[in-house]
Amino acid sequence: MNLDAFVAILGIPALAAAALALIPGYRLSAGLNVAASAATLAAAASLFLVRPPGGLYLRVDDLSVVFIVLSAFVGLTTSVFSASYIAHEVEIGRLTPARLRFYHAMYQVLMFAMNLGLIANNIGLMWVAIELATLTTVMMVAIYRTHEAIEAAWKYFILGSVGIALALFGTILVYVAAQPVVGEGLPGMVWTRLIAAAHGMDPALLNLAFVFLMLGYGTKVGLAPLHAWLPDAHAEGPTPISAVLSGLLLNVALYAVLRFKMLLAANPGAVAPGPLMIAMGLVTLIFAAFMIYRRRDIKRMFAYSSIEHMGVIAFAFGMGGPLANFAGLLHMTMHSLTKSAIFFNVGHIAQAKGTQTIADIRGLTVTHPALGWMLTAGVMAIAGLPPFGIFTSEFLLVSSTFARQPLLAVPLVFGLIVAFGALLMRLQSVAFGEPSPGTARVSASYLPILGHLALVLAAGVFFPPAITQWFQHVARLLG
Amino acid sequence: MTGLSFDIAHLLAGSLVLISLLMLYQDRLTALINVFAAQAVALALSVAWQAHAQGAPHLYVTAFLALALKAIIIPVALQRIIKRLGIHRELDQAVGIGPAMLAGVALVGLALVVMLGVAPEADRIAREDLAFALSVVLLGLLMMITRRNAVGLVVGFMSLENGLVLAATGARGMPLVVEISVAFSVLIAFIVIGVFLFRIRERFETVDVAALDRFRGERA
Amino acid sequence: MTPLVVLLGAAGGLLLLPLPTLALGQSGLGRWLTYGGATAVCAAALGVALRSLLLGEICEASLPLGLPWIGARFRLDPLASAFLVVVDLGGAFASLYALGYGRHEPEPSRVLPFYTPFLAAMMLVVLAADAFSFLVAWELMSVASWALAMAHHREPRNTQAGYVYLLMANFGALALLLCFGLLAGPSGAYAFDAIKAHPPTSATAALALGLTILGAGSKAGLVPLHVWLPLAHPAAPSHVSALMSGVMTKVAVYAFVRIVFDLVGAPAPWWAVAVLILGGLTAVTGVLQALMQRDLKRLLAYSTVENIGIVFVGLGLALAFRAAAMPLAAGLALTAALLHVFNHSLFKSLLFFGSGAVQSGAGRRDMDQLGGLIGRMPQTALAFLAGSVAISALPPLNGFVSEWLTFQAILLSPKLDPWSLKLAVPAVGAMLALAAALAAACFVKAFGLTFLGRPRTQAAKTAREVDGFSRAAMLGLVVLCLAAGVLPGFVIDTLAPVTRALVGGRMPAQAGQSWLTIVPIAEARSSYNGLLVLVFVTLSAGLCALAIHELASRRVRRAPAWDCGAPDPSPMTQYTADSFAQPIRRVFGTYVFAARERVETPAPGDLAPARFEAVDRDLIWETLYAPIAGAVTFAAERLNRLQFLTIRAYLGLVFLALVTLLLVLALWG
Amino acid sequence: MGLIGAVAVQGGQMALVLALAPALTGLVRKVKARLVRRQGAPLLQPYRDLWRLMRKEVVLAESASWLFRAAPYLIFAGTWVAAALVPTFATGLMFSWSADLIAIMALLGAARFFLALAGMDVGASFGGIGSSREVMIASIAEPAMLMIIFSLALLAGSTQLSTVASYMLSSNVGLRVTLALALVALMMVAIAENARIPVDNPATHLELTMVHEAMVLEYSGRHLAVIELAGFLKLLLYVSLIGCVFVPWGLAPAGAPVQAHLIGIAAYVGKLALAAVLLALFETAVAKMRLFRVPAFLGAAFMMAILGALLLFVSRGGLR
Repeated sequence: MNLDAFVAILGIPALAAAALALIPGYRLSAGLNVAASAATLAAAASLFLVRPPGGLYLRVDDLSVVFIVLSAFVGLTTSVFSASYIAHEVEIGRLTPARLRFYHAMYQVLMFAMNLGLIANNIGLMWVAIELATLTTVMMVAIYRTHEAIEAAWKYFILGSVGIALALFGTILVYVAAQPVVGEGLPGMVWTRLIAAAHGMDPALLNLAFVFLMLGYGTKVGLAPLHAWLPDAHAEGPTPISAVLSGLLLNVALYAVLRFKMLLAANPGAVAPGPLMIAMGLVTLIFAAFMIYRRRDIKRMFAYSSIEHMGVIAFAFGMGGPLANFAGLLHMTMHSLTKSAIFFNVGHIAQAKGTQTIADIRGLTVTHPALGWMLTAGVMAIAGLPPFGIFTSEFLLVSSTFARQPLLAVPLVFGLIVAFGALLMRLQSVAFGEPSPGTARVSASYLPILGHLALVLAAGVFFPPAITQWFQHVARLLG
Repeated sequence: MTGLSFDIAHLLAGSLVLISLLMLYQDRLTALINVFAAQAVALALSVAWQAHAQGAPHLYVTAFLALALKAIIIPVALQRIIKRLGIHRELDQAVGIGPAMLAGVALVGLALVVMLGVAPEADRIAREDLAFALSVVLLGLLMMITRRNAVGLVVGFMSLENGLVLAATGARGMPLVVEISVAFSVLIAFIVIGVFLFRIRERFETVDVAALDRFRGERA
Repeated sequence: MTPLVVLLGAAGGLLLLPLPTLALGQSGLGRWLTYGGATAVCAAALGVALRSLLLGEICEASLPLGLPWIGARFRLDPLASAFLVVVDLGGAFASLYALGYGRHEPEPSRVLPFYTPFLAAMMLVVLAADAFSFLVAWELMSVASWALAMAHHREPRNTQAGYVYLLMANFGALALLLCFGLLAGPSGAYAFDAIKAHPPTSATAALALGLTILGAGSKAGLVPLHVWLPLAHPAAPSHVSALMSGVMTKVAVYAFVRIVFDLVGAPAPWWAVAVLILGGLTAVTGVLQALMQRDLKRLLAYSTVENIGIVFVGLGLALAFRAAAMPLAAGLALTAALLHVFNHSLFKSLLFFGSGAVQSGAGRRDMDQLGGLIGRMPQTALAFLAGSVAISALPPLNGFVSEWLTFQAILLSPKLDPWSLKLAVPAVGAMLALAAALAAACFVKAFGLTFLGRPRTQAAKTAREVDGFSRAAMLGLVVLCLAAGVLPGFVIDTLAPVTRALVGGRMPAQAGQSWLTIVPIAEARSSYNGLLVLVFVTLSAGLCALAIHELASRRVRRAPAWDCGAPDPSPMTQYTADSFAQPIRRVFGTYVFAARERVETPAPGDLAPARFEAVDRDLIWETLYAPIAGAVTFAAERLNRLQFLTIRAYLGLVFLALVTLLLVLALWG
Repeated sequence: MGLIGAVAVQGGQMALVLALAPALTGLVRKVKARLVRRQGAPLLQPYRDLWRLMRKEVVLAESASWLFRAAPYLIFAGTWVAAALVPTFATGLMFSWSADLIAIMALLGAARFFLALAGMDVGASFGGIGSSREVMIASIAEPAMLMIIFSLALLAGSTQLSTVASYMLSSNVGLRVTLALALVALMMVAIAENARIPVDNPATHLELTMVHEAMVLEYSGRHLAVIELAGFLKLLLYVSLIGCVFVPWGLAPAGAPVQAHLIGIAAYVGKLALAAVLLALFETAVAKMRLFRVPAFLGAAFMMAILGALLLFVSRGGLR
């Protein structure tokens, strides 16, 4: 295989991982980490210009490019943030050098796995990649070796494995359904062939397969009632990982679900996957919205907010149609950017205040104005207030839903309001009021946070026509 | 595929389901592990037979993996854990045997019903195998939630995975089966290691999974 | 360069003004820049808006912002210009006032950056011509004002207020969002002209009306959606309170008018009934609540609720007449409503300025700690007195004119057909009359307790008059109030194009009337001349005083108050806010507040102090909001258990989900 | 007659009301005294009182502000202008269009507003009592009055008093339930507004009962005189209001010859005398009621007025 974007996208992280596993000093390794991520982003961006020809294993299309570039970008900003974050962790001795090497290596492995999952043209390969991503994150969640961390990792691990198993069963079923049409062997798993021949497959098998795939990959997406691992994993792992989890891994899993949704949609006999996604989306949204109220740990709270938004996105794609799909894509992008920005912010806050307990963080805008106001902006954005991008997507989603299916819009709006109330309540107690002790300055890197927020703001005010057409095109693809 | 070979494959697959039900029936860890080893053997046989019947030599690797890893290494390892922890006599049913068995039978029924929905012109053996595999998967999942401690959890998960391998091998000419089974073996190895490496005993004085849930983040 | 471009430029400038302000940091320069700049920009925008209102010109513009395939559309038509006048007038005076008042701000960095965006957002709401930009501006308005209400965030009361406020605002915005979604249809035609192009079916229109009442009403403060208002308005700095009460509520009224009169299309008679009854209830509830208050700014906020009720009564009448195809009457009713919008924005800003002056001058807002300020702060007192007379709808000031017109519109309503209206209108008229009378009582209390009598605290005794800017702003508004009351004809004629555009009718031209009288329909029917009334009253008062001083005596002797021969030196024996309101609480309280009074008089000879206890409850809060909050808490509490399950239980959930789906599938196939 | 006539009528009216107001009160007092077998003060006593008060020096409380001194004149002016716009003996008042019935009531409201403020100005406890009770009474009396006005306006198709009066003179009135309700309600309101028994007793200084007197407690000298005069005028105003709406006979229409106006004046004086006697009779017949019975009393008036208006809204006949 000649050297093309694929090789770059997969090779750079792999090599970087190998190298990082050996480099001791954290300055150097952090730098290399950033460099590698930057190179990956460059390679990913090149996909806009030149598309390497797809093979039996790898391929990109308009849909996956969106995801790839997004994950490469967030991967880069996260690596920048992680540099300063890890520095602090090393200072206070939470991370030993050995674990640091491990951490950086794993970070690149994760990037590798996610890119692989996104550009895989082969459902088996995609499955392997996502399993790899899961294992990596499990180990990174457990990196602090505290009771809570191990418990969270264990929970994540068990539930994740079951999810993976279900997904595999679904994959096998898809193959079984495809095999009579496409033929035995490798072709029976190649995405492009599957989608081409979908109409001829056995609908009953496809339905069965989608049930397993929805549940299997849905566990990764964090849809209720499969979400249980997500909050703890976010809360107990290092913050950069929380950011990557919320910002990227959930998207990758969602991407898989979307793929198979397209497959079912292409088959006339199969049941429409929309209602299932709508139902799970609504359940997830409302459940997560209520769960936010009682949270005491700030990272866990935002993890639940991620679950809530995943519910919204699943709902959007379940609704289908140009407007709703557009809204779904936009919402996904905006959520990745915003939520990772929030986690960056929260990481610094936790370091400054020395705690993650919401009750002990008060009056941030007084003690740490920059962090406090950025957090306020981030929460406003994530809560769907203009002029941030999420407002745009929620505007499109709610209005179009109400025009098409008024009864579905009611629970949607209900969930949104409940979640808003919860987030606002917490935000006010964290950012305003009499400040709590703990005024330590942190060597925070505001650049990633500001960058993300700026992008989200820009998307809310001015959405470039080029990207608009791109999204509209993809929305049409999704049907 | 001739009738005979089909019947053999059918028999072997069916035996897996049977053994799964037997596992539900066990209430001692040691016995549970032995039965699981038996299932692994049955799986190996069935996979080997598929390799022979489909003329797919690479499946022998899978069969060997199953035999070596799941029929021998892991059971032995688990037995040693249990000895070390001195919980070999421990009763670990969270749900009574009777209800568990009933549920198991119901699940098998469900699996068959679901599979009957599939159009018959699909490869018959694949269809039957899938029915059995689905049953094994569901039973394994059931076992995971009816067993109280980590070992039971591991065993349940492994039998679930047996079902997956059965399905994968049953699907004619399915690519990557070896890779996938390897990947899964890695996964299982991780779980077993996890039981060691997290040194659950030192931390929690037991392998009772509930102990792992004690902290659950916000309780403390 | 159309006026619209100028206005958009002004709004943009206001949006960007915080950047240099932040650059200047804590120095006083930032204050000068923000408030001075805002005054200038608002004054300029006011001129432009007024001009295009007088010329009745219409222009549109579109920017490549917002939704890409629609763009941000803006439109300047008479309605928009009329409300822009209100917004910019209020903005200009508030900024002028703040030039002085802002000096007392402890943390200017929490006020300045949000002040001008708040103004800009209100302008943009009025200008927006597509659903998306409308809602963006609308929410921006909410967020900015929330940030301003949180300026003094260290007081828990204020954060509480901010929470309720933003939550209600978001609720309202979502209601409007649903409404627009309904009007735009599945294809997403969000531009206003596209919406107008295909009017909705009657059912859709009714739903849209309901959603608009929820959305715009929650912002305007319609009962029972008003609960945030008396919390949030006092929390903000006074010049912001003035904007929120005097202007932002009017922007909400604009939203209602724009959607219901302009976008939705032909109304049904029962709409009018709903709006009328809501308006009447709002007016009475608001003023009764206001009467019970001790905090000057809370009192003013509740009185805002009352006036919004009056405005909505006018709008309801306009709807009724429009449904009955009586364009002239509809024109009269709508003019009355819009005129009251304008008037209220004047005197409510004036009164909030006054309360702010009192707060900075005497350091208190609680009327029980004030008193006698008329001696210490004469000009503020005069301004506040004028505002009180105006808001109590007493001639010859402007409040009376708009309420008089509303009554005239009510008198036209027997010609309306449906029985529901025949019964509703006189009932609402009675409510309106009641509200007007109670408002007078309320402001006797407000002015009397604050400025008259003897000072109740040292702080009130040593109060000092406020700075020049504040006084200039207040006196300017007094002049406007007087002008609008004495020469209302001009304002009415200016509003004519608006009413003609919306309901197809207008009041007869007032410019031609002799002696600047205003004549709603015909002179034989009714007419009013504020100018003559003013002249007569001043003349006869002056004559009387002159005559007595010349013919009889002009001697004066100062002596201690007689007080029935038993004067008490302690100022605490004066009437307090509660004791003044007590008779009215006795009369209305039992029904409205479920008020209870307990009196303990010790037996004769017993030296124990006598106790009096009066409890009144906010029934709306208790019956509507408390249960909702309780339900949410309950649900959160219950669901929260799912956070604490064991891994096995979670696996069980997965398992259940799987089995359920398989069963569905099995039953399906 | 034209303009001069109009000016003459307007001027004459203003002078007349000012001149007759004290006499009306004097007459009421006289008749009341006679009814209880007392001699009673002479008819012109009120004029003497006013003149004496005017020449006395003003004793001003130290805590009194400029508002306290300005209020009496404002109150007087408001009441006088209002009274000047109610047709007494002729409908063709020059400035009748400058304020309709609603505006007249609003003028009285303004007068009351300042009276209540003046009561609170000195900062003595009695003033507070008076003001708070006064506004409570007003808060029911004013809406009642407005509903009465609604009824009349709907009947006559106008809120312009002259138009109403001429409509009442015209033949197509007929007997209406609404009118009866309006008349009774108007009388009750008039009693309350003028602080007469049973609502208030102008003759006492017993703090438990007094309302109006409590507000003017601190006034003395010319200020008190002006306020008293305003009170007389107010009573006269209500009497002439009832007169011109419900017994409009004898009113000289606009542009009528001089003798018609003379007849009108005679009729007017007659009406006043009759009203005084009736009021005196009523006041001696009934007893002062407890303060917190007053809302019920006025509430009844309010309800009657609303009922009257409702009847008109519901029945369309005869409405313009």
